[in-house]
Amino acid sequence: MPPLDLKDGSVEAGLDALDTPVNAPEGNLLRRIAARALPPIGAIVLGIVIWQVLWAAAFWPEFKLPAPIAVWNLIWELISTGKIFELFWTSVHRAVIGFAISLLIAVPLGLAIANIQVVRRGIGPLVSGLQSLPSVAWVPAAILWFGLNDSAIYWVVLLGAVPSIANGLVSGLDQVPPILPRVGKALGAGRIGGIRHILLPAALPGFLGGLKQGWAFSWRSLMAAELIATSPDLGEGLGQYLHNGMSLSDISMVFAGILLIFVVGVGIELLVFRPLENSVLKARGLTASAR
Amino acid sequence: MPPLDLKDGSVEAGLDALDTPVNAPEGNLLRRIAARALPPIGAIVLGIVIWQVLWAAAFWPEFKLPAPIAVWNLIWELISTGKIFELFWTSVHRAVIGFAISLLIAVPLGLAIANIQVVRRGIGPLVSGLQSLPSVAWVPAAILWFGLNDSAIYWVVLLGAVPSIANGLVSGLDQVPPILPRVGKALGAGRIGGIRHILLPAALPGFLGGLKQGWAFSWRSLMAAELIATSPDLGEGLGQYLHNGMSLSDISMVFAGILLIFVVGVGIELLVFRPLENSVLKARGLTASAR
Amino acid sequence: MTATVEAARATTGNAVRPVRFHQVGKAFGTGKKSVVALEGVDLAVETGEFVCLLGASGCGKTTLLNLVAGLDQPTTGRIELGSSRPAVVFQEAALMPWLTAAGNVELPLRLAGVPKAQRRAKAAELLELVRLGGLGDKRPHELSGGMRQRVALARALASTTDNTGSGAGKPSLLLMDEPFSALDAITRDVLQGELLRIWQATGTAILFVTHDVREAVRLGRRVVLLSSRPGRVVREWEVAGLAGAAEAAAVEEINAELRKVISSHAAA
Amino acid sequence: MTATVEAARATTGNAVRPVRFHQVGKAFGTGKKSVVALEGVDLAVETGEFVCLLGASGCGKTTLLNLVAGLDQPTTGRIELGSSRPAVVFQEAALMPWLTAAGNVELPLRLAGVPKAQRRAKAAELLELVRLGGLGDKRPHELSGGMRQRVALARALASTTDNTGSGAGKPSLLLMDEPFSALDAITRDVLQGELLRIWQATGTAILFVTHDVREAVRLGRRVVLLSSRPGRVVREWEVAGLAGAAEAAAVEEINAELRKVISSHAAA
Amino acid sequence: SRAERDPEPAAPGGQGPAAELRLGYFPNVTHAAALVGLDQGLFTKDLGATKLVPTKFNAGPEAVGALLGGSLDASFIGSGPAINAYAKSNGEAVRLIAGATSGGAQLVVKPTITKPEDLVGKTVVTPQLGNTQDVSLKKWLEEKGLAGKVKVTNLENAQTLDAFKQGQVDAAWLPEPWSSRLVLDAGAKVLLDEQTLWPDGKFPTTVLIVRTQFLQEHPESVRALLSGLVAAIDFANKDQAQAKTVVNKQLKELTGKDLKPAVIDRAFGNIQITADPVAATFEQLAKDQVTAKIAKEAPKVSGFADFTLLNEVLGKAGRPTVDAAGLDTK
Ligand SMILES: Nc1ncnc2c1ncn2[C@@H]1O[C@H](COP(=O)(O)OP(=O)(O)OP(=O)(O)O)[C@@H](O)[C@H]1O
Ligand SMILES: Nc1ncnc2c1ncn2[C@@H]1O[C@H](COP(=O)(O)OP(=O)(O)OP(=O)(O)O)[C@@H](O)[C@H]1O
Ligand SMILES: [Mg+2]
Ligand SMILES: [Mg+2]
Repeated sequence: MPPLDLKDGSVEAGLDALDTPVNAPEGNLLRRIAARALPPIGAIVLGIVIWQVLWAAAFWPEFKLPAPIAVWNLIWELISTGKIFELFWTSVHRAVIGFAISLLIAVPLGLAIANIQVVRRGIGPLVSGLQSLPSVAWVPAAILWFGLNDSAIYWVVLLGAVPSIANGLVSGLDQVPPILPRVGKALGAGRIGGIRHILLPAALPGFLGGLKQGWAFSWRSLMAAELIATSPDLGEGLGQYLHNGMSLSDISMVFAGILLIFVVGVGIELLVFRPLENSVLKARGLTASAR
Repeated sequence: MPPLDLKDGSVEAGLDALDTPVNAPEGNLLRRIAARALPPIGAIVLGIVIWQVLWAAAFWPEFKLPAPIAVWNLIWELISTGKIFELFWTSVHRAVIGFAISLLIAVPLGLAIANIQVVRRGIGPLVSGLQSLPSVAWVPAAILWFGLNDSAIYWVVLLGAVPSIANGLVSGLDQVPPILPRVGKALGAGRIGGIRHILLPAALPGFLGGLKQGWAFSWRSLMAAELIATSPDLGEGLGQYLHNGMSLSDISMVFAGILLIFVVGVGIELLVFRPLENSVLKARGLTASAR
Repeated sequence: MTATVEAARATTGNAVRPVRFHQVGKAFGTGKKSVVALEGVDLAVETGEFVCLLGASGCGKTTLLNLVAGLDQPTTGRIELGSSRPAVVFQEAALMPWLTAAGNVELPLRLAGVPKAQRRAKAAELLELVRLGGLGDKRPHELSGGMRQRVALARALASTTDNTGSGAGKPSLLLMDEPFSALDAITRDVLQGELLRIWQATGTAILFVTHDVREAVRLGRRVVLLSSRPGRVVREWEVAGLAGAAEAAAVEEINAELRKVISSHAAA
Repeated sequence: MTATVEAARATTGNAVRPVRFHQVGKAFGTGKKSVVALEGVDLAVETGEFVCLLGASGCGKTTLLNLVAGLDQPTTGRIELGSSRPAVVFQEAALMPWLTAAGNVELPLRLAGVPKAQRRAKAAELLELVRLGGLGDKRPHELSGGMRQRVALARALASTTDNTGSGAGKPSLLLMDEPFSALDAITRDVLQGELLRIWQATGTAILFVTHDVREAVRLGRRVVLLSSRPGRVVREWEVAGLAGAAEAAAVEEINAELRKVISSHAAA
Repeated sequence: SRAERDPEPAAPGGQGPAAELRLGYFPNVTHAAALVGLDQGLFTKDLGATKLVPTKFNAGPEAVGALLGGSLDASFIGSGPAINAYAKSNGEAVRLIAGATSGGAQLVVKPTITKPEDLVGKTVVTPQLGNTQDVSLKKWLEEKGLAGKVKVTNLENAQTLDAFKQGQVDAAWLPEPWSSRLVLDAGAKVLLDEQTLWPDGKFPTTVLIVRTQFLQEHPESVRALLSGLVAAIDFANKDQAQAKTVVNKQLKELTGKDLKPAVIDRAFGNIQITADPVAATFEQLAKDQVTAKIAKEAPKVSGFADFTLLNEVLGKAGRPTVDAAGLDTK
């Protein structure tokens, strides 16, 4: 951590002054937001500049590397026609619902695997095996079993996200210092109380990492599931948009699709996981700044 | 943990007897292996039985749920023609190489993100954004940029695995109790020594979870990348086999492909990650049995 | 298997003893590398008794407490537990890092289903008792070592108050593993006084591990000395009500015995 | 900003002091919720001096040691560090859970690039010194609380031996935060003796935090008393070479002063 | 602004035979000429020292990517992706040098649907956005005034079959052998054969395109490839039964599964294996993309074709040459 941002003040100024250290005003929200937002924006701008330079140098033909402006035009068209909202909404709401259902299934599953030896040995490896199955593998079966509708999509998302979240939880639970559940037991925690009040909160920092990976899995599975079919009934999501670009061999459209998916990924990270992580780590004195 | 498996022995039998407790012979390797292997095998057998029953009940038409025996015939054909070795070898060696390269890139990246505030803020969200991009999104670009060869495949695998491994490492590092790096500093660890001797080993249990997820990502990305094309240069992998089943609308073949991929997933888990995890957790007294 | 724990009422004669060890042994690990921590331990704590456990570092005191608390199973012998669930002060503070100091103290009450307002009040009161009034909203990592130990003490005291439900009617038991080791002399004095007051007021039995012979003699009614490797009960002293010169003499005697036990082990 | 640490040789007069505090203050947090742990602390440790630090629980002793070790930065004032990197015994054992006891003791030697055979020998020797000979291959979770503390002690002693490289020629400094708190009286006696022997043999300066006034008087040449909230130096005593009645009187006097400091804080 | 960089100047007159020729194809009945040529070793016969590297693809866009990325020299491909490849590279990267298959696409429907108007409110499937069938269907709907009243869904052929069996799909505009499979395996009826929409019933289904640079550098190798193609087409047309067996054998080898005899019979009956890419239709195909609302303006296809070598080969074999219909000039 950089040394506290103190104003110069002579120590002789009086001891009272020290009781509440003369710090940079905390309320300077603008500055703090800037400190958060600037680095990623800087990185993105840098990326775009490199892209533009590479393109301008005509290092590759245009059909290999599209012009940034061409991609921007596509995105702008989506924005100005309002279509971008449909794309975002379709994909994000599906991903959120799929993730939420996955969570409901994965948490009990992870708890069972981590805490019950037979389940760990019997089901544990199978869950990892499931996790290694690509989402597209499930597409034919999903269509056969569920038909061409949202159920098929959720099925694919679930099979991607559940094993990942469950594994993340198991890994988080495995790292809980054994003294904590022992203390819990000594304090009178039963099976359920111990899980609810000791194991789950203790595993939270590790579990958060697993959740992030689980989200990535469910989002990526969704993108794969959205490739199943483009149909008016299903609505058009980002996955379809990307797929259309690929079908038309339109590299600008592919780039626009990638960028939009990327933006959602970064957005979810910045708006959901980053604050969650920060607050969890800070409450436990695990911030990197403590190092 | 179940109580230690002691033979009945009267305490009066002599104090010497207690110095080395009369335990179930440790050397009974067979039994221990059985204890490990039986539960997953049992689970699999159970799964197959359910499948057979569902199929026999003709609950669904055959094109929705193939007969176990039909799937087994396909697999047997692959085994008897020796083709299964080509499939396994092509996919597994690619995945291992891709994973190894990812590791080499992801570890420094993760260390930088976890330890350097600017990098964390600037690059961290972008890495998470990258992680949320589906592998198929990179396929068109990979072919254009690298051509139809292993480089394109590795590129797709890298983009899947690197962000995941890096994020796993960051999450592992974030959970390291701050006292440990402090102790390291006090013991004279420099920047590099501290990373090598304190931070990395301390983050290992959490990082292992990340590695597992990273492996899943790289394997799944590989399956997506293998759909691109088959040529004598590229060889045929499991992903291609699965795709053939899908494009023939042959559900038995799809199931056989899924099963083979699943077997690899379970195998890697049982042969690589499970022992690694067990030894790491055991050395630190973090085994579930300690609970 | 001879190692069993009977959680039922153990009525030897007609007294209900909070805990009684019958030739208890405990070994860690198996085969060549096994460590025998306890061997043939016979020990009983009477209802309302204050027993202090002394012994060299690593002799098995913590192991013994864990057995009583039911956190470990003996490898040989038998433990009769007549008390309701014992409250434990662990050697490490082992606070839950995601809870504030007050949250940690409230935890056992929460697990017992005590309503929120009552929990709050009780936690504040207990924090006051361990001289941490007003620090309830601090997180464990913001507390000093001694403060953490006191929070753990308050937490254990909170968990003793459960005398309803399954614990009803049974004698209660408090297990304390060097609870005052990280405290300065004055705070320690105060808390020793408080502990004695609580002990007298509630009639709970206490099994108290300490390294400080003086503390053991001052607090305990009985002092039990464990040997090392393996831990066995070597000798016991009744020290109830000793004062002045008698107390000093007892301290002297126990110290000498302790020295003997430890040096004999070092020689072996 | 007035808070700086000068790692260069601090030559006040012509003596090289291992460490010197100039009106050092340390606050945690900012704004309303900030806690002032130390305030206006002036303190110097002379080369080869043995200074004991006393104070109530939570008064800022650990914070002070952290400042000396360079693990925290003061918010006000200035610290002159004349010694090579100080060796530290932390209040918690804080052993690396993935290393064996011997591995933990070897760690500072490994970080300093000592060859393997030498490292091994040194670690074995130090483990013998803290009476843990033969337990080098145990993992931290297999050790008792006191054993862990002793491993941490051995580790710190291993890290003092680095008197080459950048530390050459500078006085050395050992910081110890209640290193003996979890030890039984006898082991403690032995280790106190060893510590004094090492101190005399190597001429290293020692800053030693303890709660045991008797221990402070026995070991220290100077005893420094800190007040609580905020921590300030209240008084110092020269206690070198005291024995018998004089020692007892000093203990008595310091105890009384400590009591006064703590109760005045409690009243405030 | 972008730096000007000339496309690599091609050595006039070429650089002799290439070291290798990487040829893309799909394991599909419409690629029968490719399958026969590979199986019978017809392509390698004239290639001499040039090594043939056959590369199997699963979908057109990937093959286009490989061509544009320079890791493929020639490929059998559907006409839609072929036009896209030409258009997206601003008319630079690829040339159309021959046809392979014509015809073989049908609109198959549930038996309850008997006339186009019955499709209102129903789901009709095409294989992929912007592919030949997709464009055809959308244009047809536009002409029938049904656009917007029918749900057009893009779905992979295999899944269309399953979905049709399940009754989730009411109709599909599919290439062979899928239209046959729907008819024979799932009880679909043919509502419309695309042949009826084109003059002479001819429209390109599969064509052969080559990288422009490869064509300029190694005309000998391309010529050899074309003579192999002509031989393969002869083979297939001379002995259909043999051709079916060969194709089915290749399918089995490439994908692990062969087609039912009835399916392959019906599929072969609907396609014509011919070297004529029906160049005259390309202008129309490009315009149809606009009608079908796939593109905003019709991709430029002038200059796409280069039949010099093909006609040379055909002439030598004593077959009628093909007409470029103006497609060979910019
Ligand atoms: N989990 C374990 N695995 C292996 N050995 C253990 C384990 N726990 C304790 N031991 C061993 O058992 C013995 C007794 O340990 P215990 O913690 O009970 O000692 P103690 O009397 O509490 O010591 P201290 O006063 O130092 O805390 C020690 O030799 C220790 O090494
Ligand atoms: N990281 C922190 N954040 C906030 N407050 C802290 C932090 N570390 C210490 N403090 C506060 O600083 C004060 C001094 O703590 P310190 O650990 O130095 O006490 P100590 O003298 O070592 O006490 P003990 O004898 O109990 O170990 C305490 O009031 C504590 O709450
Ligand atoms: Mg202990
Ligand atoms: Mg302290």
